[in-house]
Amino acid sequence: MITGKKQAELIKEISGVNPLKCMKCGKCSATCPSYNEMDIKPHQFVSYVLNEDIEALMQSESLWKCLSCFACVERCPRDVKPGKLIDAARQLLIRQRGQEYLSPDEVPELLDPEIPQQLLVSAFRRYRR
Amino acid sequence: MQELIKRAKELLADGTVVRVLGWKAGDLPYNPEPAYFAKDTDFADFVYNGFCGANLSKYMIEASKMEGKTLVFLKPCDTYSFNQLLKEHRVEREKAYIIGVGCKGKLDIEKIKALGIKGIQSISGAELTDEAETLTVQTLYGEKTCAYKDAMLERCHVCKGKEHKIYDELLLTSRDTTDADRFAEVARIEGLSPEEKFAFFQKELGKCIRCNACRNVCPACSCRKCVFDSNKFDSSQKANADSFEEKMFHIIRAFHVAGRCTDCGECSRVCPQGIPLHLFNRKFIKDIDEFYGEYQAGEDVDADAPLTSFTFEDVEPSVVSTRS
Amino acid sequence: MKYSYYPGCTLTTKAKDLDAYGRASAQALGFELEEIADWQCCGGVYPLGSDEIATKLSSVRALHEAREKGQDLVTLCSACHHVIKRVNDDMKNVEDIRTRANNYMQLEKPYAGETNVLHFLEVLRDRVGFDVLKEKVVNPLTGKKIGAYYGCLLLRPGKILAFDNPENPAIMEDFIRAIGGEPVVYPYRNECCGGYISLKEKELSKSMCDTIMESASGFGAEMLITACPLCLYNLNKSVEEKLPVYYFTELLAEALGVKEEVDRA
Amino acid sequence: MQRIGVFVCHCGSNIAATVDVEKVVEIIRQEPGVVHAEDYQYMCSEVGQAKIADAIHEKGLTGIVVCSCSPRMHETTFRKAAERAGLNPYMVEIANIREHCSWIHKDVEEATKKAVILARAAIAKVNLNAPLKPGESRVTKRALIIGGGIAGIQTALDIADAGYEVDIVEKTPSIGGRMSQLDKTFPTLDCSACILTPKMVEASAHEKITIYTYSEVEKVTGFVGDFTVDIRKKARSVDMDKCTGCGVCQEKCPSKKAPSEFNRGLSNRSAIYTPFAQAIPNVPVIDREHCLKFQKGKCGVCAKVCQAGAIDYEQKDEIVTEKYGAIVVATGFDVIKLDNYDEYAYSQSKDVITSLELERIMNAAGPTKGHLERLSDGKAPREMVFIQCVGSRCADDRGKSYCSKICCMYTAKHAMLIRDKYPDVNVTVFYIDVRTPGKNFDEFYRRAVEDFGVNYIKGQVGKVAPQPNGRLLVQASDLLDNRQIKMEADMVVLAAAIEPNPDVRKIATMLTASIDTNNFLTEAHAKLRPVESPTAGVFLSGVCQGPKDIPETVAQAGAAAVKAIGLLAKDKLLTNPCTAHSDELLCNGCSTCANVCPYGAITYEVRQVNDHGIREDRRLAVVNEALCQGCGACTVACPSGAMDLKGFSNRQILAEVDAICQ
Amino acid sequence: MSIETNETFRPKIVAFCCNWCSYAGADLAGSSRLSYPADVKIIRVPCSCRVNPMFILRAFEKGADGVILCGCHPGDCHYSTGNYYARRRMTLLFSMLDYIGVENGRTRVEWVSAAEGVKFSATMNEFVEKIRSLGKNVRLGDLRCRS
Repeated sequence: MITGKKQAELIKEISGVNPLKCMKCGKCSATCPSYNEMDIKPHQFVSYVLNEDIEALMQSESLWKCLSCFACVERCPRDVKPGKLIDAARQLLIRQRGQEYLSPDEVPELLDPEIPQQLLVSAFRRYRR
Repeated sequence: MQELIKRAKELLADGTVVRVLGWKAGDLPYNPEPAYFAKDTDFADFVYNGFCGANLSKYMIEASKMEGKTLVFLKPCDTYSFNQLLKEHRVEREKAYIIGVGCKGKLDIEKIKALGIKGIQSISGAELTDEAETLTVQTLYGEKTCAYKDAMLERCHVCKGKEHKIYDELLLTSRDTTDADRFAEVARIEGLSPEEKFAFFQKELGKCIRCNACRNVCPACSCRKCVFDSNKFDSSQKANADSFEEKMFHIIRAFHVAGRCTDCGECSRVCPQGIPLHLFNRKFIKDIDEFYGEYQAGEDVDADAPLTSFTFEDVEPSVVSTRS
Repeated sequence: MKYSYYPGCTLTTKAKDLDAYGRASAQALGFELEEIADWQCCGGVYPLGSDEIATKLSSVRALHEAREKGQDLVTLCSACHHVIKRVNDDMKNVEDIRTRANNYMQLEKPYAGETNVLHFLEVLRDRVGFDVLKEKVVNPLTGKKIGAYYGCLLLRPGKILAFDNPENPAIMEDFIRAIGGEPVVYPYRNECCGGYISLKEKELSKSMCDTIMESASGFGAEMLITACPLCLYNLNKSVEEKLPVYYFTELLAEALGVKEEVDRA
Repeated sequence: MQRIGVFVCHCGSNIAATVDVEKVVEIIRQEPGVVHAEDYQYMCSEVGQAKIADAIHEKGLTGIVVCSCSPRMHETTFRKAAERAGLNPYMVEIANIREHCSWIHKDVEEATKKAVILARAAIAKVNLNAPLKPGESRVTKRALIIGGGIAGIQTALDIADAGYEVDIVEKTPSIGGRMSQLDKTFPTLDCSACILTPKMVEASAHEKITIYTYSEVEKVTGFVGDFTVDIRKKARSVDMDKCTGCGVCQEKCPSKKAPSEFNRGLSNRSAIYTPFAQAIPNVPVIDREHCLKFQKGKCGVCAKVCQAGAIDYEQKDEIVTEKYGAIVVATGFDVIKLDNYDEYAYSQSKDVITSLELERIMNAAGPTKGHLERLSDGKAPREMVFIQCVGSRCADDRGKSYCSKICCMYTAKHAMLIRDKYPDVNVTVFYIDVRTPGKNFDEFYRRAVEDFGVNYIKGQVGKVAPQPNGRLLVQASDLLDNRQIKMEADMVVLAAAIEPNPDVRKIATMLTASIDTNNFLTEAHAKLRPVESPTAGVFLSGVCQGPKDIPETVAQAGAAAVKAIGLLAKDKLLTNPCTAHSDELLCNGCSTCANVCPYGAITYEVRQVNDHGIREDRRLAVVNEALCQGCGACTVACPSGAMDLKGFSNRQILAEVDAICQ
Repeated sequence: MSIETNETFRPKIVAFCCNWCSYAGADLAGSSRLSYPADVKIIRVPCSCRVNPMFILRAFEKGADGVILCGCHPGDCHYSTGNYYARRRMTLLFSMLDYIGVENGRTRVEWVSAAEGVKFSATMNEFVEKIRSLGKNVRLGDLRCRS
């Protein structure tokens, strides 16, 4: 059993983010285009990691709503890069349990004739190991 | 040579100068030495040929203290040293009448000997009026020849150029003798492993007999009193100072002339043990060029010296361990 | 002038236009795009995890090949550009990634970020020059009000991509001016279109694209240009205020008078 | 050989708990030259000092080593004790066995060994010490204030009231500074001009104060008590003595397109101008860049209309050289450029403004005559948004790492004033934290919320997007309600970070005063000497030292004045005797040392020397001991080792090296 | 235990600290009780520019195993420019030592402000560790390289 503490360490390591730098200004959440889709909001990610409450984080829908648009990374005044934290949590989940967000069986029904390869490739990178 | 004598005599005669600083023949055909000439008759043994490697700039420190002007013959590389001394207020420009003499590369007798030419009686082909392509050597064992180039001092292969940096008039023409990379040997050593480097310098410096020839000939080592001869750095026991001096002499000397050394190569030329002392000075020059931009001591009297200037963005000393 | 060229997966299939117009325009402008041999897909998104190596290798291979040829590496697709530029930055500045990637690759001379990665637009701006481009335009798009859509990948993170001011970019506007059009600046040109999320959350990306479209048309744009096949796809799915969306290379080819040639071929 | 006494301090248990002090005494007693060694509980106490004095008298000590705390703590104490007992104070050396030994080591044996070595090094050094005598330098009883804002004015008034001459050098055409640009001041809402103008008038009328406006400090030489300063009086093109300040020239000037600095570029001014109506001096300046006469060669209207004949197109910059005993830096601040914050659309929309710009808009003498209106279309706003911490508290290189300190309060002030004057305007403030430490400050902020209905939302704004309808879409987060907000506003006001005036770098270099990474001037001690620069004779007033509001600035200005007065009240100063000196027999006269001296303390003279019987004229380095600060750069540059430093001589340092490496 | 201590190599390390920043930084390390090995002995100099390369060579000749020079950060020198000269001098000296085959880890320059007690202590710990890993200084004792 991996403890929350260990998981938090892993997330910090994978993301290269120091959550202690956060001053809780909320600019990430202000700037996030997926904000309304997220159950845990971008600015809260830092607290979850600091509180070592990684289980909740990994159950979060937010992992799959982040667009990696880097708006929060670009605008963060404290150089915390919440987007990287989210991605690290997502990776931790995929790596540890093979819990993919997308299964190959689902793909055909999602397709339409115009879908660019890039979309499939990106989605696979994000949603699966 | 005759032009030099003629011009020197004219300048003495019209009172422009009161003495001439040049070279006179030595006891062997290849060891002329610096000398003063004041009367017409003195010029009988005046020479200027391929063996006149000696840099006369440093003698101008003493000459600057004498009455009247001194005529001094300076080769292109010597003028860098003169300029450097001028920058350091060690010589007086008004006390010198500088004739920039041409140079076709100076010769290294050790190299001739190393070519297997022994028992030397006389050497021809080393005059500046000669083509300076071939040397003809009369020896006890008959006539031998060698290419002029093969007998040249190391420093002439990496000559700074045939331009005189300071002069009142020019006589004779020079030849460009550069055919090697000045920093090649330094770069080679830099590429060695620490053990190899240490072994190399151990072998070379192990030969040192502390004769001080390098220090005495060096135009940058012009201190009235060398730090090694003063008690300013002693800790009151002379014995300790001696051992410190013994052990650190060449590094400290190189550091003391860093940024001031013109790379005239006299230290290596005069070393009786054949230690390539210029490799220390050139290492500093190479580093200075790389770290702080190209700098040639003695080129420009008004330029800021690298160790008495700085930029805010200078590299940190840790560069030594991080550079590849 | 020759550049190494990395087309990427989509430009050889769904976004052939973007590629073909780009190559034809390059020729007209006097530079050549030399497709690198055996390129592999960049993966579409940059792997953020600092411990991921395998997903970065395809980029390193492309970068390495360009270095061996002594050429800059040009990309057209925003996503490839983003991924390759960031991997290059890692190889240059992140010792851990550099060491591990090189250990894996076993190259003769380790790769350490020597290659210059340029987006086609950067070539136009910094190498060709927009003033030179302007002179070579034969069919200026006079009077066309064009909104540039940058999206996220070209601009962010601003420090690494060093492409343009990430919050107030100008390169595409300058491009539009150079081909004779009239740029329309609107605030949502650097907000996200939804990216890969459109695979599963179609409504979300639609609403984002609607905002972008509304903003652009509200400021008077008659069409949008983009450099990214995915942006194009998503924007075309927008329902409200639908404006036509083009690859910037298509308009470039048109302005340079080489579009028909391509279309015929 | 010296007769050395060694005194080992227990410092209560601070030292004695880790260093076996008795053992140290026992070992050190055996060292050559040591004729006395003892330990005591507190060497710095009366009793401890008396022990030193007694030993000096009884044992005829010529050198003292105190093994105790850092010399930065008590070196002066022990030197004074030695001096009272008749020994030259510079015959005392400290071995730092507390900060550098007992406090950082745990093992008693190890710490004791190290203490012995440190004591030996100090003994080795003191063996080579020589008595030193501080020199004296005179004090010029005149102060220079750089910067004519409220800080500079207040310092000048306080020094002048104490009876000393003061010169103020101000870069712009008028004194007054940032405060003159403000409309009202917190927390009392007085009109800024109403409280500042009387001070400006008082300064200009004060018989001890000379004001150089439109002038800059060009060069500073010298040292505490005796600075020589070149002041460049830029050409005003108007004769100060003749001008009556009637203002006709400004009215008639045909070139009216120059951006007004005073109004932050929000309005234009004429080429000949006084920055604002209450300017002091009330003498205009011709801005040559915008003047038709200077640019095109024709016009000359101002000269024609000036009845006093004060216009002088030929006027040149003038350099005034003055001597000063003290210099006070009061260069103030500016707001940062917002180039790095394009997500807030500052450069894209005229309706996104900084708080200082709003200050001008609200001011009756401002670009809109005090009416709150949008600069894009002149319409009255209905919805106003304030964004806090723009460029403050940043960890990246886009902004500043520090809190600008004044923004919370001025934003509360703005919000309150707007709600008061325009009750139908909604005001929303997006904040990260509201920081109001100050007398009546939090009450002030609460009034904005409770009495004036200002809507405070905790959460930063992510983007300001101009809309096709001309309004501004503000996208922010409300952290307490956990929601994202998108609201339309008519004006957005950015609380941009403040930064030290960029000129301060140049001035600090001239003064050899240090500045921190944010360009704030460093104080001599962060807590105990907050208004002094580490450079003797240089004092700090106002925001040049760190963010401050007006009451703090005025308080600090007074404190800086007191420190300056304390200096000016002295007739003589003692100088540091640890200065460089050159051995004339070793000196080559090569000028290398002079090239590295930051104080210009080394000059050369030709002098006759007697070198072991040889008399000759030599060029020799001469150190001006009053200028030399004792850094030692010259000693290493000197190729012959002629240059040495008293108190830290080559032989002394080598002796320490030897003792440590023994 | 005592046998082990005897066998452990205890290097001699000289630290030159400028009076204004680094010496104060060392004081702060002390008052903050941030420990570092007793192998380090500090010599106070007015400024990093007071340190003559000869002092460093002398320390090595006398048996030091490592020498570190600490000064104010560039831009913060009390004498405004001293550390800039020191930086050039030390760069060239260290490069020369490296050139003749001396381990370059034995010399170091670090800028430590009066506020950086933590950095001072960390630097000293690191430096001592480095010197311990390099072992006893052999090559620098005699730069004639006559070993």
